[in-house]
Amino acid sequence: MRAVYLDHYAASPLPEEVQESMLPFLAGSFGNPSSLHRWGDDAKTAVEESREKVAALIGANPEEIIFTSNGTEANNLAIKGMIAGSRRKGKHIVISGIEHFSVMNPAKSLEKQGYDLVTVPADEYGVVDLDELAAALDDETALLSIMTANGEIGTIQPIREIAAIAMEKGVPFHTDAIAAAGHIPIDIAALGVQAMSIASDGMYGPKGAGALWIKKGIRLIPLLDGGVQEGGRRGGTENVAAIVGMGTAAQLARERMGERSEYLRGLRDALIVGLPDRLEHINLTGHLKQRLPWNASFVVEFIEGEGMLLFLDAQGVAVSSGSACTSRALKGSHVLAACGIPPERAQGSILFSFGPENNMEDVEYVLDVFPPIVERLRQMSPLYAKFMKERG
Amino acid sequence: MRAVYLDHYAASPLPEEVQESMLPFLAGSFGNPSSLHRWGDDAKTAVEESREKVAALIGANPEEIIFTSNGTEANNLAIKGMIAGSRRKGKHIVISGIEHFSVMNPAKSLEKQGYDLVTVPADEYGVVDLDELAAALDDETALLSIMTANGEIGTIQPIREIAAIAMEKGVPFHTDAIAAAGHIPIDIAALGVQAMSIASDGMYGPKGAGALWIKKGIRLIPLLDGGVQEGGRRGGTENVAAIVGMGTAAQLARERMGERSEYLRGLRDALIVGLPDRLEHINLTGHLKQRLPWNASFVVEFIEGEGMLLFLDAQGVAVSSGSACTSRALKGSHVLAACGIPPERAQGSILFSFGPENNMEDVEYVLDVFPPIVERLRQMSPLYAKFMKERG
Amino acid sequence: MAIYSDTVMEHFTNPRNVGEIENADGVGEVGNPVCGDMMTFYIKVDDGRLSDVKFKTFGCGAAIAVSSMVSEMAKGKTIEEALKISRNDVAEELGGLPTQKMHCSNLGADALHKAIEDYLSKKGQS
Amino acid sequence: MAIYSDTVMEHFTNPRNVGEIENADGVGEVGNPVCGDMMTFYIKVDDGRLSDVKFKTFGCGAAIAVSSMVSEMAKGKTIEEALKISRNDVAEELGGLPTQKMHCSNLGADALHKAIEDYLSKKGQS
Ligand SMILES: Cc1ncc(COP(=O)(O)O)c(C=O)c1O
Ligand SMILES: Cc1ncc(COP(=O)(O)O)c(C=O)c1O
Repeated sequence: MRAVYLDHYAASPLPEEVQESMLPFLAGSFGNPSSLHRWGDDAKTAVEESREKVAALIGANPEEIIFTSNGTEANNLAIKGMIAGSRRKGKHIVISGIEHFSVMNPAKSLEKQGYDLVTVPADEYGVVDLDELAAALDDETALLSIMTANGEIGTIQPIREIAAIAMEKGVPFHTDAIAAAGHIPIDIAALGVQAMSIASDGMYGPKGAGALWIKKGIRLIPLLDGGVQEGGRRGGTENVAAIVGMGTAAQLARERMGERSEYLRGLRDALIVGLPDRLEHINLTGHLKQRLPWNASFVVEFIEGEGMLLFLDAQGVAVSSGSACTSRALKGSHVLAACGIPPERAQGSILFSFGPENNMEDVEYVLDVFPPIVERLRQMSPLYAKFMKERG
Repeated sequence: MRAVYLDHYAASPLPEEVQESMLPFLAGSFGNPSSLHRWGDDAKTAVEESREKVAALIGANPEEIIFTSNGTEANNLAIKGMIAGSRRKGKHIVISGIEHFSVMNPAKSLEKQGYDLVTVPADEYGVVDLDELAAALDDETALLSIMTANGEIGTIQPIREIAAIAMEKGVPFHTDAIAAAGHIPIDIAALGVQAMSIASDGMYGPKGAGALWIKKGIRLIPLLDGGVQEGGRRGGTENVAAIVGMGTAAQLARERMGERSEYLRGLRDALIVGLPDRLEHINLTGHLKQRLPWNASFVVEFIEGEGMLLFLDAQGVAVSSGSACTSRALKGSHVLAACGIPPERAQGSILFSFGPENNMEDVEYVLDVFPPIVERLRQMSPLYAKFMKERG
Repeated sequence: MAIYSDTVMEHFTNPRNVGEIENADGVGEVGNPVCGDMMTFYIKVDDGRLSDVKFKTFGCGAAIAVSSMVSEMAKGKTIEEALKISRNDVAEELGGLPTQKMHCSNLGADALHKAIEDYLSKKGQS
Repeated sequence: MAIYSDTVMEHFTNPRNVGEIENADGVGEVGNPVCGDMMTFYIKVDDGRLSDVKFKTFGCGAAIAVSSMVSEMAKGKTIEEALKISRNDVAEELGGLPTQKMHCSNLGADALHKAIEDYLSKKGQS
């Protein structure tokens, strides 16, 4: 049976170059970057070279990069650390309704501690409402955090415009670029943001590394207190192998971004056009144009996500869904809800996320096997039966 | 030139078995444990198997293990998370003067937030004073954290006695077992502690994984808010490869602990006996008997640590030091200070930390090359000149 | 999928008794698509026995497997026997269900009982 | 060690002018073992020139290399020239020093100047 992996949003195979670059640091070059001897030197040099590569991807100064263990840690460090370090008098935190849990939940934790959390809505395409955003920002605002792009629905936000509004109101602006970095060009200077989270596994790098870029001069209270690693802003022995892998991934992303995204867009569009051609009552989620190149997300009416995943898995196809039943927390996607998709329709969420090793045959395979699965589940669905009866 | 790596306290080469167990998760088995398909299943199964192995090492229930990114994160999660979750009315945190920065600094952060930090002294061998400890604990105490063993000086604490005192006073007790786990037998039930930090790289596992064991029923507020990974107690994509490596390392530690520690003790004792035989004015630090099997730490009088490290590096020997000049924070070891070693003597700190790939020839090599280095540095030292003059 | 037993997967993949019964003697509907699971059971009763049972289900793999299992367990049983089928019986027959699926997706027995109640109340009225 | 330039390593490994001068014309001591670095400089002065310079140093690699470099730079210079040797000159001659070492370990010029002051004050007295 064909194996078609279309869940790159959750995890991706590592390019050969990334794997190769990591292996020495699991074998002979096992040193601790803090050590004063040749083993330490090797590790330290590798970490600093990786820092330069990661910085280069977003146009940052390497000294302003803090390595973390993943994207969630970068977001927690940004939200909690910038708030704790803030010299602003206000106690408002402003985020959007489509943020990832790793931004939303730290903000909610702060809310429990007495901060005010203001959530700006998005439109049906997942684009944050700029008027509401501007209205939400004032002297009381200690931090604004809006993601660069949402991985679930693919929508890319107008970060530059948002940064301009934040700048005008004098509000520090953090953006979660974890789903975007490595896939669309990002230049922190041109964007005008003050902090940005990125993650290794979001750009074909290994799990176990993430980074927060934070502009010099912005105060940050560490989350992991300990040694003086990362300039005292993140204690603990560095995961050298993962950091090196992230550096290689960042370099490959810089070199191949144009080519990769053109290729992925081709596959993605074939699915975005092909599926509604073969299936009724299936709708694209997110924005059609302002969209991550690898993302093809839909809601399929009258059925639920887990059933689709199980039947697709049986056919060798791996995808994900934002339905309540597929989430371990048993809650439907708050992102789809923020786009105004009613809960019963959000149950039919399905996300095909492409990667460089996919090809057009994978798309054709999905176009072949997926419609019968939907038909089959609809044949079992009382909602579909009702709909058909009503339609007559 | 011979390469003699004696800095296992900072980092260790990975046993073949550990490397081998990790490689599949950097290649084909790249899935995300949260995903509902075969790639996700493989990753999830691997993480859960590793959790069982790690739990088995300390006699814990796998459900009570929370994977983190390193030891520092485990300690931060324990200290900050247990305090934030505590239902006790008191606001005192009690630690010892020889704790690692990753316990001491979180406690100091809490002090800035209004908690009272009480630091219990240790004796000249680095053993925590049990009378002072008992006196420090009362109804005001929200948390006690005392390390199982100190890696810098090797001293193993009487954790069982400490736990009994804590139990009597009704104080929750966390122990940082990062330097000890995998090297000496640990059984949480027999010890009577409520939480324990361990780290992968402390026991010949890869960097990038640590774990907090916390007894069921003890409330813990997460540090990394995000998804529902680790039962909602630590968000973010799991570093599957590192977690798997930690599991293998834990299993090897269980199987080989007796054999390894006997072997390491032999090497260590040869150095502990041999160096003072060949050098005057060199003193062992820490406890002679209640001591980690791999640790041989000294202070060498009249000279400073970095010079020793540089000359040893030139001879292929890698070690570490607790001197001010060798620390990136430019502060002398607080551990040596807590043992009553005056700062000018602590500058001569040197730590030889052994690992399974060392052998007796390594010890002999050090016994050959180290004394001339000390002599040479002493010839340059104005302190030594003064001492010799005064001695006449 | 590793979260499910082989029996669950088998019933999910080849569910028995999917469909509707025209002019059913009883119909029972439970759940709600907003929560993620919804089941409709149809029964035919002859001589106090469930001569036919069919269902339609919207929901996860567990919900579909549960419906299929319940329909099989109920078919041919007397009304009294069928009313005794409990959620736990179903989970057991399926070789266990993941804990988090026990409550939201294990509604099959409820839907069956509702269909029987519907039948009984209709019978009472006539 | 990667933190040091080749010149620093060379001076650390083969320091020039280590030792004491018996009946030195000037002695200067700076630093303190508690802080980690301590240097003693000895000078011999002939015709207003430093005809000999020696030192003893307790401290890190940088401190030893700095001492060695200062002793070499100072030897043969006039007192006025030697007084002009600055911390920065020394760091520059060494091909740079790590930032964190600039302040605590770069005391060589100070020790030299102190030795010269000692010589000048002794001379003034005699
Ligand atoms: C006792 C102890 N605690 C904590 C740590 C910190 O561990 P890590 O550097 O993995 O974060 C160490 C590191 O050696 C340690 O020895
Ligand atoms: C936008 C965004 N933020 C944060 C995260 C969390 O990253 P991680 O799972 O590496 O912690 C993700 C993960 O996919 C993401 O897409």
